[in-house]
Amino acid sequence: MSAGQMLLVATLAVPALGAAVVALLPRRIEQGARVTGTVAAALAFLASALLYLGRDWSPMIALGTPVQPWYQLQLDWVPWLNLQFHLGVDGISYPLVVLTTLLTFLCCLFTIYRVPEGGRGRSLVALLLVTEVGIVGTFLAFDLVLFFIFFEVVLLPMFAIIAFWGGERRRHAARKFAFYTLFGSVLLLVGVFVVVGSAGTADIVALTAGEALTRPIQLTAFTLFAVAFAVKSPLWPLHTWLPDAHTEAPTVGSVILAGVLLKMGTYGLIRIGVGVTPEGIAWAAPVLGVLAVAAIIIGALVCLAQTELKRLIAYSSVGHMGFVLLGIATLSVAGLQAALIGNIAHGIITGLLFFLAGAIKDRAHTGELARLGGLRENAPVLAGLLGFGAIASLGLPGLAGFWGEIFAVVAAFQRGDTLWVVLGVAAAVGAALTAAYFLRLLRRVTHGPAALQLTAPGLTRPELVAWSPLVLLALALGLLPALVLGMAYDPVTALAGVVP
Amino acid sequence: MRPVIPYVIAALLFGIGVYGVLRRRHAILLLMAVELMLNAVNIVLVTAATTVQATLAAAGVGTPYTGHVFALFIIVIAAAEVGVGLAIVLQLFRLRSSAAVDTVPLSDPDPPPDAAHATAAEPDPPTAEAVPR
Amino acid sequence: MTVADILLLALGAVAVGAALLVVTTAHVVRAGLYLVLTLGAVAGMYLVLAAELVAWVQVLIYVGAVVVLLLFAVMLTRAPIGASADLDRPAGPAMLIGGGAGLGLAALFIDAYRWTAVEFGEPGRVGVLGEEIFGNWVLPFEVLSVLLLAALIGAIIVSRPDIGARNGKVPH
Amino acid sequence: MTTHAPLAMLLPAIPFAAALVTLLLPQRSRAVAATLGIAGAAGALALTLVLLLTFDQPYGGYVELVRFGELAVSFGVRVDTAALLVAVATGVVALAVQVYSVSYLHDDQRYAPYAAQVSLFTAAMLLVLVAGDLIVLLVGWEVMGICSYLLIAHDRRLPAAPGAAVKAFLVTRVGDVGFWLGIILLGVGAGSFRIADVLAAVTAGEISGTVLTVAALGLLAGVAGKSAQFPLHTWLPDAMAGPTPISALIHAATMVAAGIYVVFRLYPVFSGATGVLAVLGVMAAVTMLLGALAATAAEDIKRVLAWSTVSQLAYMAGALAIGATAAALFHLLTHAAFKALLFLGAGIVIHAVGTNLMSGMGGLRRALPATFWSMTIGLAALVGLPPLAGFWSKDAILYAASGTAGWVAALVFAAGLATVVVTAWYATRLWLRTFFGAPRPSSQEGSPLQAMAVSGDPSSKPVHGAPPLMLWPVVALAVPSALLGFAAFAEAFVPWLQTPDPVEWAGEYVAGAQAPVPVLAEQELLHIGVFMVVPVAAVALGIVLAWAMWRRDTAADPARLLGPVRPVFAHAFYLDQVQHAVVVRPVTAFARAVRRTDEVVVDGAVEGTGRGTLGIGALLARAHRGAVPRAVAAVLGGALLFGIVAVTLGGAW
Repeated sequence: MSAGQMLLVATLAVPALGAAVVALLPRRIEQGARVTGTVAAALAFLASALLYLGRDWSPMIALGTPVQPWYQLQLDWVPWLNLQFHLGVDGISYPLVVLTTLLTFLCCLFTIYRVPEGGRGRSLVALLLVTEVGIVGTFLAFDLVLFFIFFEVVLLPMFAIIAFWGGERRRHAARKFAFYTLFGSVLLLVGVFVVVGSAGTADIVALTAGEALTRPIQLTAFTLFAVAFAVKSPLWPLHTWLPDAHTEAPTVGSVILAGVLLKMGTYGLIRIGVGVTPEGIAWAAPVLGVLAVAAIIIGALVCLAQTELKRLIAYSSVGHMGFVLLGIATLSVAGLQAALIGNIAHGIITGLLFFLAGAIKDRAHTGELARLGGLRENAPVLAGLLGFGAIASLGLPGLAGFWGEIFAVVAAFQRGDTLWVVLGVAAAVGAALTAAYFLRLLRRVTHGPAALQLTAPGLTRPELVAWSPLVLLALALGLLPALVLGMAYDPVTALAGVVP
Repeated sequence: MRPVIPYVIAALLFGIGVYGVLRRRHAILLLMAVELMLNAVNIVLVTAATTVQATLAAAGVGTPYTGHVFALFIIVIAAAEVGVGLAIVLQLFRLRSSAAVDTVPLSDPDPPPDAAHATAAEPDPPTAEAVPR
Repeated sequence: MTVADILLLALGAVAVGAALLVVTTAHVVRAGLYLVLTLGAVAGMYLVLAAELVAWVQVLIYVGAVVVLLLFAVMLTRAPIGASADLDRPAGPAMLIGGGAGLGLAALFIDAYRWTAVEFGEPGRVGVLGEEIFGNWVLPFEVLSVLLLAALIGAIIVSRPDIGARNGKVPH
Repeated sequence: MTTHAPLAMLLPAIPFAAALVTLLLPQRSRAVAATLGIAGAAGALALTLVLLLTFDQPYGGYVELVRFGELAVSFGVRVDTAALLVAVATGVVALAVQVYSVSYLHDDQRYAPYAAQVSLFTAAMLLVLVAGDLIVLLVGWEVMGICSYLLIAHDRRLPAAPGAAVKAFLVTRVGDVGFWLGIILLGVGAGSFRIADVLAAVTAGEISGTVLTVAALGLLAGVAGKSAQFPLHTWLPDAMAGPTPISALIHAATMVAAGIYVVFRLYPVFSGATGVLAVLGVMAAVTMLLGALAATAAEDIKRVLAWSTVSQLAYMAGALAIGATAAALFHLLTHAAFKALLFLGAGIVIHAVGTNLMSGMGGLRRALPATFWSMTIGLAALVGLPPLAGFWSKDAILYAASGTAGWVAALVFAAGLATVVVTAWYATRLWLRTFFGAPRPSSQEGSPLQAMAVSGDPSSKPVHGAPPLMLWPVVALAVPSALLGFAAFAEAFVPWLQTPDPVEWAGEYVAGAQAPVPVLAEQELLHIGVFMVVPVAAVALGIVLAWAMWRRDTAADPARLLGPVRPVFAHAFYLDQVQHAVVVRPVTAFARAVRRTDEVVVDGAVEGTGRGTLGIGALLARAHRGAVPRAVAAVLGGALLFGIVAVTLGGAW
C-alpha cells in the first residue's frame, strides 16, 4: 500500500476510530473525550491536507481518461454484488474533502468549549466524527454502491445531532430532514441499481470512461439521481427540509449541514450526474437550470421577508446552491468550475455565518430580527465578523462567494441560447436581491440602538480560533480562486468532455 | 387404503374448527375449536406419513415416521398451549368476570371522550380483584 | 373399499359429527364432552392408520389431560352448567369462512388423491419411532421440552398475579 | 512586462495592506490606525507620482489568476496617463481625508475600522483605475460600493445612517446587475476579460452590434448607479449621512467619478454601440438640471453639495456623450479638487456650528476666515468663474457641445448652459447663507425642510474655530481648485488626457517599442475666444439673481424665489417616493407573498404528505383496532382468500 493510499484510508479511518474511542471512553471522562475526538478530527484534517502532496503531477488529459484520481485504493468487498471498496481523490473532490475535515475539526474544537443543551458533549463529538466519515467517504468513493452507502451513513448521526441537541422544534425538524432525504436516497438506490444492473459494474471511473449505458437507461438513471441530489442540495422546490433543519440544529450541526452536507448533492451531480449519465444531464439541463434560477430568486425573496436569523441564513443557502446548480446545469467547463468554487465558498462562508448566528442567539437568547439590533454597540467584534460574513455571502467581488456567482452567469451566457441568457439575467438579478436581504439583515442586527442585553458580548478565544480559519479562507479564496480551481481545471475539463 | 378419506375428514374437521373459532364467544369453547383444528392437522400428518411410507419406502427414499414425530410434537405443543391459554382465560375471567373474548380491546383506547368509558376499558388489577371469588 | 376404509369412514363420521356438536352445542360442559368423543374418534383413526403411539398419546394427553384441564377451566370460570344463550355470535361469516376452508381443503384433497388406494407398509413400530425422535429430531425435542417448561411457568405466572406483584398487596 | 507593471500592480496593494493591518488593530488604537491610514494614502500617492513622472508609453501587464474554461481572469494592469492622473487625484483626496479625519472624528470610538475602510476604499479605487481586466475592475468597483456602504453607516448617532447606507449600496447594486451583464457579454463575446482584448475585439467588429449595444447599455446602468445619474441618482443625497470626510472622498471626488472613468476607459464600446451615447446624453441632460434644481431648495449644506455633485457628474457624462472624452476627464479632475475642498470646508463649518442646516449658519466668514476663503475659491470654481479650475473644464465641455453636430450635443449644450445659471444661483445662495448675514441659532423653527436634513443636533453650540489638521487639507486643496485649470495651457498636459488607440495598444508592453501609441482622436481643451462670454454671462446671471434675492432680506432663504415649486425641488421631484412606490414596496410585498407561498404551498405539500400519511395510518390503525373475534375472522378469511388465490392462479393442483 502506497503512502497515498494509506492517507486515503487514514482520512476515513481516523475519525471512525476517534468516534469509537470517544464512545467507549468511561463516562466520567467528559472533557478528555471531547479533546480526544478533536485530536482525531485534527489528524483527519492533517491526513486530508497531506493528500495533496502525494498527487500525481503529470498532466492527465493526455491519458484520455475522463476521471484520473491522484491515487486510488481498490479492494474487492462483495464481489457477487460488483461491490468494490474503491476510494480515490482528484482535483474535484479534494477541496471538498479538506473543507469537510476542516469544518469538522473546527466544530469539534468549538464543542470542547461549548456544548449545546440536550446531551453530553462527547456524544456530540462522536456523532460529528461519524458524520465526517460519511461525508468524506461520499467524496472519496469511486464506486456507486459505496457512494450510496456513505451517502446514507451521514443521515443517522445528523438526525441524532438535530434531534438531541437542537432547538425547540428539533424532533419535527429532525424527522423531516431524515424522511425527506431518505425519500431521495431511495431513488438514489434505485438509480444505482439501474446503472449497475445495466452496465455490470459500479466503478465510477469505468462508468465515466465507457459508453456502457444506453440513452434510455441514462435518462432513467439521471432522473432518479437528480431527485436524490436535488433533495440533498437542495434544489427548489425540494428544499423545505433545509430551513427547518438548519434553524433547529445546534450551531455545529448547522455548520456541518450547510458547510459540507449539502455539497454531497452537488458533488453527486457533478461526479455521477455528469460523469455516469452525461446524456441524461444534457437532456435535463434546461429544467435544472430553470429550477436553479427559481431557487436563486425565490430564496432571495423569501430571505427578504424572513424574520428569523438562522432561518434567513438557511434560506440564503437555497439561493447560493441555486448558483452552484446553475453552474452545473450549463455543463460547460466554466460552469462546473463555478459550481466547484461556489460549493467551497458557500461551505466556508455559510459555516462562518452559522457559527456567528449561533453565537448571537446564545448571547441574545433570541433569533428574531425584530428583537435584535445594535449589535455593533454591544459586541463590535461580533458585529464586524457578521458584517464580513454577510458581505462575503452576498458575493462581494474579492471574497470567495463572488467567483461562483459571476461565473455561473458567465457560463449561462456562454451557452448562448435565449433560455440560458434569460436564466443568466435572472441569476444576476437574484445576486442583487441577495445583497438586498443581507443588508437588511445587517441593518436589523448590527445597526441602530442596542436592543438587547447580551450575555458575554466579547468573543472567547475558542470562538476566535474556530472562526478565524474561515475568515481567512473566505478572503484567500476571494483573492486567489486558483487555490481551488487550479487543481480542478484539468479534471473538470476532462469531465465536461464526456457530455455530448 | 384410500388416503382421500382421512384427508377429507381432516379438512372437514379443520373447517369446523375455523367455524367454531369464529362462532364462539366463550374463550374455552374457542380453545376447543382450536383443538379441533390441531387435530385436523395431525390427521393430515399421520395420513401423509402412512401414505409416503407406503409409496416411498420401496424406493428407499423418505424417512418413515416423520409425520408421526410431528404429530407428537403438535400434541405436546397443544398441551402447552392449552395450559397457557387456560391460564390467560382464568386471568381474563378474573379481570372481567366473563370469559367472552368480544370485549377484549386490542390496543390502548383513543383519548377518551368521556373518562368513565376510559376507566371501564382500562385493565386495572386492584379493581378487578374486587370480583368475588 | 377395504376394511380400513370403512373403519376410517365410520370413525371420521363420528369425529366430524361430534366436532359439529362441539361447535354448536349451547352447553359448555357438553361441548367438552363432545370434544372427548371427537378426540377419541381421531385416536381410533390413528390406530387404523397404523400410528399406535400417536393414538395412545392422543388418548393420554388429549383426552386425559387437555379435556380435563378444559373442564376445570369451565368450572373455574363458573360457566353455566345448563344451556346458555349468549355463547354464539352470528353464524354468517363463520359459516362462510369455516365452510369455505373446510370444503375448499376437502376439494383440494379430493382433486389431488381421487380414489387412489395405497398399500400399508410395515405396521407402526414404536422402536423405530423412538429412534427417529431421538435421532433426527432430538434437537426439536429438547427445544420442545424447554417450551413445555416455559409454558408451565408462564401458565403459573399468568394465573397467579400475586407472584409478580411488587407491592404484594394483591388480596388473595 | 516592464518594471513599471509590477509597480502599478503594487499601487492598490499598498493601501490594501494598510487596510488589512488596520482592521486587525484593536478598535481604539487611534494613533496607529491614523498613521497607517495616512501612510497608505501617502504611499499610494507617492508611487502614483513616481509612475507618472517616469511614464513614457502606455503599458500593461498580466498575471493569470484563474481560468474558467477558455476564459481567463488575470490580475492585470493597464496604465496610461489618464489612469495615473485620476490616481493622483484619488491619492491626494484620500490623503487629505485621512489627515482631516484624525481631527474630525477625534472622539470616535471606532476609528480603526473607519481608517481601514477608507484605506480599503482607496485601494479599490486605485484598482478600478489601473485594472487591465474587466473582472478585476468589477472587484474594485464593488469593493468601493461596500466601503461606501460601511462608511455611510459609520455614524452611530444618526438614525438615518443605516438606511441611507443600505439605499446607497442597493441602488448602485441594481445598476450593477447591468454592469455584470455588460462585462459578461463583452467577455464572452471577446473570449477574454482583458480590457485590451475586449477593446480590440470591439474595434475589429468581432462583437455583433446587438450584443455590443446591450452590453454598453448594461455598463451604462452600472455607471448610472455608481455616478448617480438619473434615474439611479437617489442614493447620493441620502449618502450624506456618512461622515463629512467620507462625503468628500467617496461621494464627491472619487467613487462617483469611477462611473465616468469607466465610460472613458471603455469608450470604444460605447461609441461602437449604436444609440448608447444618445441615451447617455439624454440621461446626462436630465440629471444635470435635476441635480442643480434640487440643489436650489436643499436646506442641508451637504445636500446642496451632493446635488451639485450629481449635476457636475452629469456634465462629465454629457461630455462623454458627445465624444469630448478629454474634456470629461479634465472636468473630473478639477471637480475632484474643488468638490473635495467644498465638502471638507463644509465639514469644518458643520463642526463649528454643530448642525448641517444652513438655517443654523450665517456670518461665519469672521469666525472661520481661512475656511471662508478656501470655500469661496471652491464655490467659484464650481460655478465656473474664470480663471478658476472649474471654468476651464466646464467651458471645454460647453464648447465641445456647441461645436458638435446632432441633437444630443444640442441637448447637452442647452441643459449645460441652463445648469450653469442654476449652479451659480445655488452656489451663491450657499455662500451667502453660510458666511454672510447675521449669525443664527441653529434650531430655527419654521423651516418646512428641516425634516429633510439628515442630521440636526438641536443644541446650539458656540462656534469654534477650525482645528489645524482639518484646515490644512482644505487650504491645500484650494490650490488645485484655483490653478488646475491652467494645466490646459500646458502643452504636455493635454495629450495626457487622450485615450490611447486600443488597437495599437494591444496589451503587454513591448520593451523599446519604436512607434508611440497614437491616441484615439486628438481633442483640444482650450478655446480662448468670444465663446467664453456665454458661460460667463450665464454665471453672472445666476449670481446676480441670488444676490438680489438675498439683499432684500439677508435673514431669509433666497429659495423663496422658487415659490410653489420649492417643495418639488426640495423633494427632488419626489423621485424617492416614486422609487419607493414603484420598486421597493412591490418587491417587499412580492417577497412576503413568495415567502408565504413557499411556506404554505411548497412546504405545505411536504408537511401535508406527512400528515396525510399519518392520517391514512390512523385510519388503517382504527380498522385494525377491532375486537379479537373480528380480527380472527379477518385473519382466517384472509388466509382462505390467499389459499383460493393461490389455487386459482397457481393452477398446479
